[in-house]
Amino acid sequence: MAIRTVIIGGKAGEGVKKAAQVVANTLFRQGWQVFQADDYQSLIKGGHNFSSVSFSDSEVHTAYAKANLLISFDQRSYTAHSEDMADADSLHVYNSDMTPEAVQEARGKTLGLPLSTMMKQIYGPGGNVSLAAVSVFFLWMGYPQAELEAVIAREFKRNVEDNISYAKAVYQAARQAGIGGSQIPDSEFPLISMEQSVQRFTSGNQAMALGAWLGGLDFYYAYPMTPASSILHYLALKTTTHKVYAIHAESELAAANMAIGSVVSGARTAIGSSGGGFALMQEAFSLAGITEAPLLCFLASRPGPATGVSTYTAQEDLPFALNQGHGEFARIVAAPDSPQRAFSLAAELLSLAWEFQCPVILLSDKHLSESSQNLTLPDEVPWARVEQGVPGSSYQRYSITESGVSPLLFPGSENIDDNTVIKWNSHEHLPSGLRTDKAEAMIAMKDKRNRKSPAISIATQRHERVAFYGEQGTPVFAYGSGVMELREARKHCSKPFIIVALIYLTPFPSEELSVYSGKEIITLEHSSTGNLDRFIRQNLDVSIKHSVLRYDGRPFDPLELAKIMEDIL
Amino acid sequence: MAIRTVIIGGKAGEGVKKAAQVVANTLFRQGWQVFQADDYQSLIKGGHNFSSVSFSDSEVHTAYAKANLLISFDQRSYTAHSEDMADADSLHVYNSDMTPEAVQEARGKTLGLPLSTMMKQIYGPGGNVSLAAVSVFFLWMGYPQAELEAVIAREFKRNVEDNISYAKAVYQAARQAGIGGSQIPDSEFPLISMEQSVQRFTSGNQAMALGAWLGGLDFYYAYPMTPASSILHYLALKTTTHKVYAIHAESELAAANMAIGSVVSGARTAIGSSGGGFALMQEAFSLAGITEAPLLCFLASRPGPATGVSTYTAQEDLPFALNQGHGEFARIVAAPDSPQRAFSLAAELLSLAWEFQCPVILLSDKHLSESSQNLTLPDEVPWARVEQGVPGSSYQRYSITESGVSPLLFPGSENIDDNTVIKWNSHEHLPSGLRTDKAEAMIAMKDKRNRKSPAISIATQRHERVAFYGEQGTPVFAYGSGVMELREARKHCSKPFIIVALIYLTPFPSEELSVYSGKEIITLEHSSTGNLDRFIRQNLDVSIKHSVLRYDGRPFDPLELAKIMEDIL
Amino acid sequence: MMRDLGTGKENTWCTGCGNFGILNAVKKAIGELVENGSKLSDFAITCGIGCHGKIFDYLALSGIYGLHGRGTATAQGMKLANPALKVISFGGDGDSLGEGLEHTLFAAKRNMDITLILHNNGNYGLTTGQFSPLSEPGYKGLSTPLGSIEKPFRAIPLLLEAGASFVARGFSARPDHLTELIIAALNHKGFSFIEVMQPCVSYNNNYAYLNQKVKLLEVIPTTQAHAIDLASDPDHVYLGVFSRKNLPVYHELLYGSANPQKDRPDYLHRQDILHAK
Amino acid sequence: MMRDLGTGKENTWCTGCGNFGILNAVKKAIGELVENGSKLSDFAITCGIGCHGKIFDYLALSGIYGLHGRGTATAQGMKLANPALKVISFGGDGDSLGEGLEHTLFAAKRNMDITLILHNNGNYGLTTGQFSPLSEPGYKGLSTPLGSIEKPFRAIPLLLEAGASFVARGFSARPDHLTELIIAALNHKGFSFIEVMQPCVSYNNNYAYLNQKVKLLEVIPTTQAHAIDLASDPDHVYLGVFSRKNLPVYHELLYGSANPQKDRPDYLHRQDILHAK
Ligand SMILES: Cc1ncc(C[n+]2csc(CCOP(=O)(O)OP(=O)(O)O)c2C)c(N)n1
Ligand SMILES: Cc1ncc(C[n+]2csc(CCOP(=O)(O)OP(=O)(O)O)c2C)c(N)n1
Ligand code: SF4
Ligand code: SF4
Ligand SMILES: [Mg+2]
Ligand SMILES: [Mg+2]
Repeated sequence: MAIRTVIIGGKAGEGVKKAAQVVANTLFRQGWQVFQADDYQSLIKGGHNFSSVSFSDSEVHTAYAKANLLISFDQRSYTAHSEDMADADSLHVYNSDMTPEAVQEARGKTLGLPLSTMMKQIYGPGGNVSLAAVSVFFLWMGYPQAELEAVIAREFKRNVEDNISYAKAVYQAARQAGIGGSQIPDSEFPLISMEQSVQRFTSGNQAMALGAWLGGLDFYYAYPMTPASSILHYLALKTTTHKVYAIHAESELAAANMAIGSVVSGARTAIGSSGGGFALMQEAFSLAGITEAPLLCFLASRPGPATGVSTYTAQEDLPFALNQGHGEFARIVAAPDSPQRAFSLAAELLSLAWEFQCPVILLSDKHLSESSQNLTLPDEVPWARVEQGVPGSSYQRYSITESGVSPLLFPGSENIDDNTVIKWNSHEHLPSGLRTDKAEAMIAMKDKRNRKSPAISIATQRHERVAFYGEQGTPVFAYGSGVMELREARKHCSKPFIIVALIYLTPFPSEELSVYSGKEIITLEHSSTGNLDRFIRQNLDVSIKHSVLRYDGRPFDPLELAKIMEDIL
Repeated sequence: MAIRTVIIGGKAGEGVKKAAQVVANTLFRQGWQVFQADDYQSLIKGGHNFSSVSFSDSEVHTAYAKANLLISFDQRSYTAHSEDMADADSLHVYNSDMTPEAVQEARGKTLGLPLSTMMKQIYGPGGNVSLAAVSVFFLWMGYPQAELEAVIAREFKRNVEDNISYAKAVYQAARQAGIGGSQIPDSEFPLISMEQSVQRFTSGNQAMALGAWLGGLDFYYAYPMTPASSILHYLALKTTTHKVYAIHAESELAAANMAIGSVVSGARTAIGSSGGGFALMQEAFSLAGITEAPLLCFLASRPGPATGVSTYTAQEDLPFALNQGHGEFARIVAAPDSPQRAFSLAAELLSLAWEFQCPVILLSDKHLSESSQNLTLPDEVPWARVEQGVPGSSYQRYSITESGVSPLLFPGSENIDDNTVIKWNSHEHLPSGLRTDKAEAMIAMKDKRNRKSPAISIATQRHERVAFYGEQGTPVFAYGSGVMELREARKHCSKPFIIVALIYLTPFPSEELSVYSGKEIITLEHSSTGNLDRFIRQNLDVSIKHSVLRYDGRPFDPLELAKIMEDIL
Repeated sequence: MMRDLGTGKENTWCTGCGNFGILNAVKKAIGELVENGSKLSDFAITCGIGCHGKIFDYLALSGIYGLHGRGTATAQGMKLANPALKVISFGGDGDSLGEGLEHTLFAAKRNMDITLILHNNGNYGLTTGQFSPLSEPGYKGLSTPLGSIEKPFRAIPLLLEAGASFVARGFSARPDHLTELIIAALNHKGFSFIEVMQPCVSYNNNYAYLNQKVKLLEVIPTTQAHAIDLASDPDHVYLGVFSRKNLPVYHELLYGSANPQKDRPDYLHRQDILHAK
Repeated sequence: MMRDLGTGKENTWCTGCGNFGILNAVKKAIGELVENGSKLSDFAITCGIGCHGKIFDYLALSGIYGLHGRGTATAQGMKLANPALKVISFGGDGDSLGEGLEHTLFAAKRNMDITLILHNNGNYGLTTGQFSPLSEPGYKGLSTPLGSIEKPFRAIPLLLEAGASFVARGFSARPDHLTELIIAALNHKGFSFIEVMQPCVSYNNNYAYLNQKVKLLEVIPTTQAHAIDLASDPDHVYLGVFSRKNLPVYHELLYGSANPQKDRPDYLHRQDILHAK
C-alpha cells in the first residue's frame, strides 16, 4: 500500500514533537506501521522544529520529506515546507494568523485557519497550538470527533477542558472548510486493536534501553548528552517498576568509573553518551579492558568534531568507536540497523559482555536513536549470564584459563566466605589480581586476555552479524540508519540492489562477507571522508565503485536516495 | 669498533640512574657515541633498577643486555644479572657486603668489594653507593683519579668531601684488586673535547622538548605521567633561560583545554601524556580539530590498557593514536625513530600544526622517550609560522579558502583594532565563527577543513617521512624504538635487510612506500596483536611474511634480535 | 562611540529568560569600561555549552566557544598566553560546578586573573531541564523524575573556600546592579566570581521567589564565616560583593610583568639561547 | 581468629613512609570491626594511582585498584550496586583533590555511604615528588623547580563545605588514634572523610613538623565555622573528628532498603514486568 506522511512544523516549545507523537501513536494503535522522525534545534523555545510521521501497512524504515498532510504553526514553518507537498492531493493546513499572505503551493491544497485567534478565544493567554495538528490529522484520517476528544484527554493532561474545546473547535473549523471523510482507505477507527504486549512504538534509544534491561541491565550511569540523553530519561522513569537505576552523574568520567564499580559489585551495568562525552570515558573504557569488566556502552553519534551540531545526525565516529581506549584488549562493537534491532542487539551485547568479560559498544546515530518505529518484542532475548567462580581462599579473579575467561565472584554476595578475596586491577596483574611488572607475568596475562578474541568471533556468529535485504543486484554496504534509509529507498528504486547491513563491526563478520571478496560494491554512510570505506577495505578485498556520502546532519529522503541509487547503479 | 656496555644495578633510591648518567656523560664528553637506557620500577626506594650504557665510536642505537662491566649494589642485582656478562673478559664488580657468597659467573671475572662497609666508614650513616660505580668505571676505563675527583665534585653536589673520599677509596680498592689500565684502546682522557654547542647527550623527551622549543614552543601544559613526565620537568627547568612556560595543571583535561586557550591567544603550545592521560584529552583533541587549533601533542606510550605497567615500554597505542577524537578532521601523526629525530620532528610537527592549523601527535614510547643518546643539533629546524589575517571588521576566523586554511589573528595582539572580532567555535560554525546547524553551512565548513588533508599530505613530503636503513634484503617495517632496535641488530645480523622506518603515519607516506606494493615484508613492533600489521595492510598492498611482536615491556637486546632476524629472514 | 557589541545573530533564548539580563549587563559593563579607557580588543571571552554559552554568539567579542565544563580551563590558558587580555568565562551551573567543577576551583585556588560569570539557573537548560549541582532536593527533571535526591552545592561558600579573591552575587533582573558587579569583577586583579541568579522560564521559573527574597548586601562582610552565612541565608538571597581581597595573581608569579605573546623569543634568539653556554 | 589481612606481596614503600602507619591502622580497625560482628567479606576497597594506592596490594580484601583520581567514583558505584558493602576508597592528595577533585566533592555532596581515606603526603609521591593540590607555596618539585606558585586547598574545610557528614583528621604516626578514627568512619552512616597526615620521607619529610604541631581535638566542634577554624589553625595540626552529622544517605534515598545485588529481577520476572499493563 501507499505510504503517507504527516509533517508538523512550528517553533520549539509549541509541542510539535508531542503532537507528532500523538499522531504516530494513534496510527500505531490502529495497526499501522509507523515511523516518526523529529528535526529540532539546540534551543528550548523558538527556532524551527518539525516532525515527520510516515505510515503504511507494511514496515516503514525512515521518514519521508514530502507530506500528504502538512501542518504549520508559524510563518517559518510555512515557508520552510511550502515545497514539501507529496502530490496534488496533499493538504497544507497553516496558521493564518501567522501567515497572512499564503501563496498557493507548488502543488497540493492549502487551508489557512486562524489557529492563534481560536486559541486565544478559548484559553485566554497560553494554550497549546499543537492540539490543532492532532485535530486536523483526525479529521483528515476520517476519525470521529469522539475519538479525538478521548485521545486529547489522555495525552494532554494539563488544562483538559480547554484542550478539548480547542481541539473540537479546530476540528469543526477544518471540517467546515471542506476537509473531511477519510483520505485513507480502511482507516475506520479502531482498525485493529493492537496487542500491546508484543508491539510497542518506541524510539531507538528506548528500544535499546528496554532490550538491555530485559537482558539483565541493573544500572545505567550517564551524563546527559544529545542524542543519548533519552536512554537516561527513559530508564530513570522505569526505576520503580523495572528495578533499574539510572544515575545522572557529575560527568561522563564519573559515570564510567561508577559503572565499573557497580560491575565489580556484580551489577549488569551500562553507560552512554554521544561522541564528546564518550571521549571523556576513554580511560575508563580502557580500564574495562584490562580489568575485564563487562560494560555495555551506548554511543549515539551526532555531527562532530567537539560540540559539533548537537541535534542532528552523523556517522562520523566509526574509527573512534572501533579504536577506543589506549592499549590492546578484546572488545565488541556493533551497530543496530533499526530501532527493532536495537532492542535485541542491546540484550545480545550485554550478554556477550558478561560471557567474555569485556567492554562492548553499541553504536548508533541520532536518526536511529531518536526516531520511533513499531517494535515487535521478540519472544526471547539472551540473558547476561556469568561464569561463576568457586569461593574460597584459592579463588583468583584472573585465573589463567584456556578460554581466556576467568570465573567471576562478587564481594558481599551470598556465596562468598571470608577467605575469598576478589581483586580487580587497573595495572597489569597476576592471576590473583595483584599488580605486576614482570615480563613473563605481563605476557601471560595479555595472552590470556587475547585468547578471548577468537572465541568472541565465534560466539557472535550465534547472532545475525550481517543482515541482507534484497536478493539480487549490486551489494550496497551500510550500517546504522544508513540501512534504514536504503531499505526505504529500495521500495522506489527501479534497479535492484542488495543491502548488506553490517551489524557486528568488531569482530568483523568475515565469514558472512567472504562472498563479496573481489567484488564491486557500493557504500553509503553519513560521513565526509569515507570511514566506512576505509573500514571495509581494511577487512575485505572489495573494490568500491561508489560511496554515497552525506554529512549535513540530515537523513536521506527515501525518494531522493532512490534517485541517487538509480544514477549510480 | 667494538661496542662496550656498562650495566649498573641496585635498588631504587641508590642512585643507579644517576651513576649511569655520569658514566654516559663522561663517555659522551670524551667523544664516544653513547646510548643509555634505564630499567626501573614504579616505586621510589627498593626494588630492582638497572641502567645500561652502551658506547662505541660509531652511533649506538639501543642498549645491550650483556655487559663488559657490570656493577651491582645489592644481592638482587647480583642475581638478576649474573648471566649478563658479555664475554670472558667482562668484569662484575659487586657489593660483597650484600652478596656474601658470590658464585663464579658463567663467564667473566668477578670482584667483590665491601661497598657498604666502606661507605659506612666514610660517611657514617647515609652515603651514596652509586659513586662506587663511577669509580669502578673510571678505573676500568683507565681514567686517572684526578678526573674522577673532578667529575664527582661536579656531578654530586651534596656532601662533596665525603663523596670524593668514598670515590677515591673505591677506586683504590679496585685498583688493588687488580683492575687497572684501560680496557679500551684510545681511552685517554680527554680524548676529544666535545663541541658542546652542536652535540648534546639527551633523552628522547628532552630532545623533543628542546626541538619543539627551538621551533617556537611557548607553552607546555601537562599533568605528570610516566613516560611523558620528563618533558614537563625539562621544560619547567628552562622557564627562566628559555622563556618557555611549563604548567603542571590539575588534570589532563585542564591541561588540554588550557592549551587551546593559549593557542587562541597566539602561543605555540604543546601538551603531553602517556596513554591514560591522553585518553582524558580526547575531547579537547577533537576541539582542536573543529576549532582548527594548532596543537602539538606528545604521546609517550607504555604498556596498557589503563594504568598498565607504568615504567616499561610498549607500542600498543598505535590505533588509539591514529583515531583520536570523535568526529572527522585533519590531523598529523608521526613517530620519531631516534632521540635525534625526536628533536627535528618536534619542530617540524609544530611548524606543520601552525601551517595547517590542526592537531598533531608525536608518538613515542618509553624506550625512545626516556633513553638518552648523542644528539647533534641540526643547523636549522622549521619555525612555526602563521598565516596572518588582515585586521578589521571584515576579518573572519574561518574564512572559506581554496586551501582550507583561514588566516589567523590573535586577540589583544598589537595589530588588532577594536573592530576585529576573532571567534573560535567548538560547534560547527559559519566563517565568522558563529555557530550554525544549517545543512549547507555544515557542508561548506567540513569541506573547507577537509581540503587541508591533501595539502598536508604534500607538505609533509618536505620532510623525511620514511627513513631507509640498509641497501638490500627483505624490507622490515617498524617505527619508533623498533627502528632503533633493528638498526643496532643489523650490525650483528649476517643476512641483509632494509629497515623501513615509518616516521609519518598520518598522512600515510604512500609515495615513498609504493615500491613495496605487492612485495613481501617483515614487521616489528611492541604489541601483542599486530597493530602495525593492520595499519600497513590498510594502506599498502603487501604480504606480511613475518611479524616480530614483543609485549613484555622490555626493549630487544640487539644480539637477541639479530638472532631472531637471522631465523626469519 | 563604541561599536555595537551585538552580532546580529538570531537570539534563541526563551522569551523572558534571565540570560537576556546578563547579556545586557555585560554589554553595559564593557561599554563603561571602554569609556574609561579599556580597549575593546583586549576583551576575550569563553564559555561552556548550555543556554548560558549562547551568550558567546550574541557578543561581538573575540574568544572561543569552548567545551562543556572546560571554559574556565580555556580562559586560564588565554590569560596566561597574553596577560593583557581581560578574560571572561561564562559558565552554567551544570557546566562550572558539575562537569567543570575542578577547573572552577583550581582557577580560584590559583587566583588566576580572570572573571567567571556563573549563570545559575538551577538546571541544565539546554539539555531540557535536568537537575544541576545547584538544584534543590526534590527537583524533578527528566533524569530525576522522582525528584533529585542530592543536596545542592553552595556556590559562593565553595568558591570562597577554594580561594576566589572576588566573590559576588547578582540577579539577572537587576541589570544595573549586575552591571556594577561585572565592572568591579573585571577591574579586580585576581580571580573574580559572580554567581548570577538567572531564572529559567522554561524549567525553573523562580522570578517570583527571587524577587521576594533578594536583598542588597550593605557592606562587604569582613570575615569569611560571615560571608558564608550571608551567602547561604535561608531567608534572603543577598546580592552584592561577599569578598574582595588583594592577593598575588598567578601569571605575575609565573613571569612577572612579562607578556609571553609580545615578548616571545624569535628563531634567532632561540638559536642564541640554545648555544649559550 | 580473623585471617591475616596481608597479601604477602613485597612492600615497596620507602622505609619510614607514613603509609605503613595507615596500612596498620586499617588492618587493626577492620580487625576490631570484625571482632564486633562485621563480616570480612563485606568490606570492599578501591584506590587511585600513587604510593597510597599500593595499599590495595597489601590488603587481602576484595575490591578494585582503580584509575588515578577516579577511586571515589568507583567506590560509589560499588556501594550502589551492593549497599551491604562497607566501601573504603584510599586516595592520594593529587589523586583525590587534583585529578579526582570532582568525584570527591560529589561523593560528599551526595552523602554517599562510603569512606574516603586521604593519604595527605603533600606531594605526588609515586611520580617523583611533584607539587600537589595540598603542597605549600614555594614547594620545589620537578614540575615546579622554582617553587610552587599556588596556594594549597584546605582539605577539611573543602570537604565540609561540599557536604561530607563525617570529617576527621589523623596522623599516620599515631596509629591507635587513627585506628579509632577509621572505626568511627566505617561505623558512620554517610560519607566519611579522614585526612591522614602522611609524611613522605623521600619528598616531604614533615615528621618533625607534625610531631611538634599535632594536637588532639577535645570535642567535636559544634559549628562548621569553628570546625574550619580549627582545621586550618596555623599553629596546630588538630587531630580528631571535626564534624559528624546524621543525614540521609544516597542509596537509601534511591531505593530504600532494597539491595540491587540481591533483589535483581530475573529473566522471567522481567518478562512479566515488560508485559504487565
Ligand atoms: C562533554 C559533554 N557532555 C554533555 C554535553 C551536553 N550538554 C550540553 S549543555 C549541558 C548542560 C547545560 O547545563 P548548564 O551548564 O547548567 O547550562 P544551562 O543550559 O543551564 O545554561 C549538557 C549536559 C556536552 N555538550 N558535552
Ligand atoms: C590519568 C593519569 N594521569 C597521571 C597518572 C600518573 N600518576 C600516577 S600516580 C600520580 C600522582 C600521585 O600523587 P598522589 O595522588 O598524591 O599519590 P601519592 O603517590 O602521593 O600517594 C600520577 C600523576 C596516571 N596514573 N593516570
Ligand atoms: S531553557 Fe531556561 S535558561 Fe534556557 S533559554 Fe530557556 S529560559 Fe533561558
Ligand atoms: S615516595 Fe613518599 S609516599 Fe611514596 S613510598 Fe616513599 S615515602 Fe612513601
Ligand atoms: Mg544551568
Ligand atoms: Mg600524595
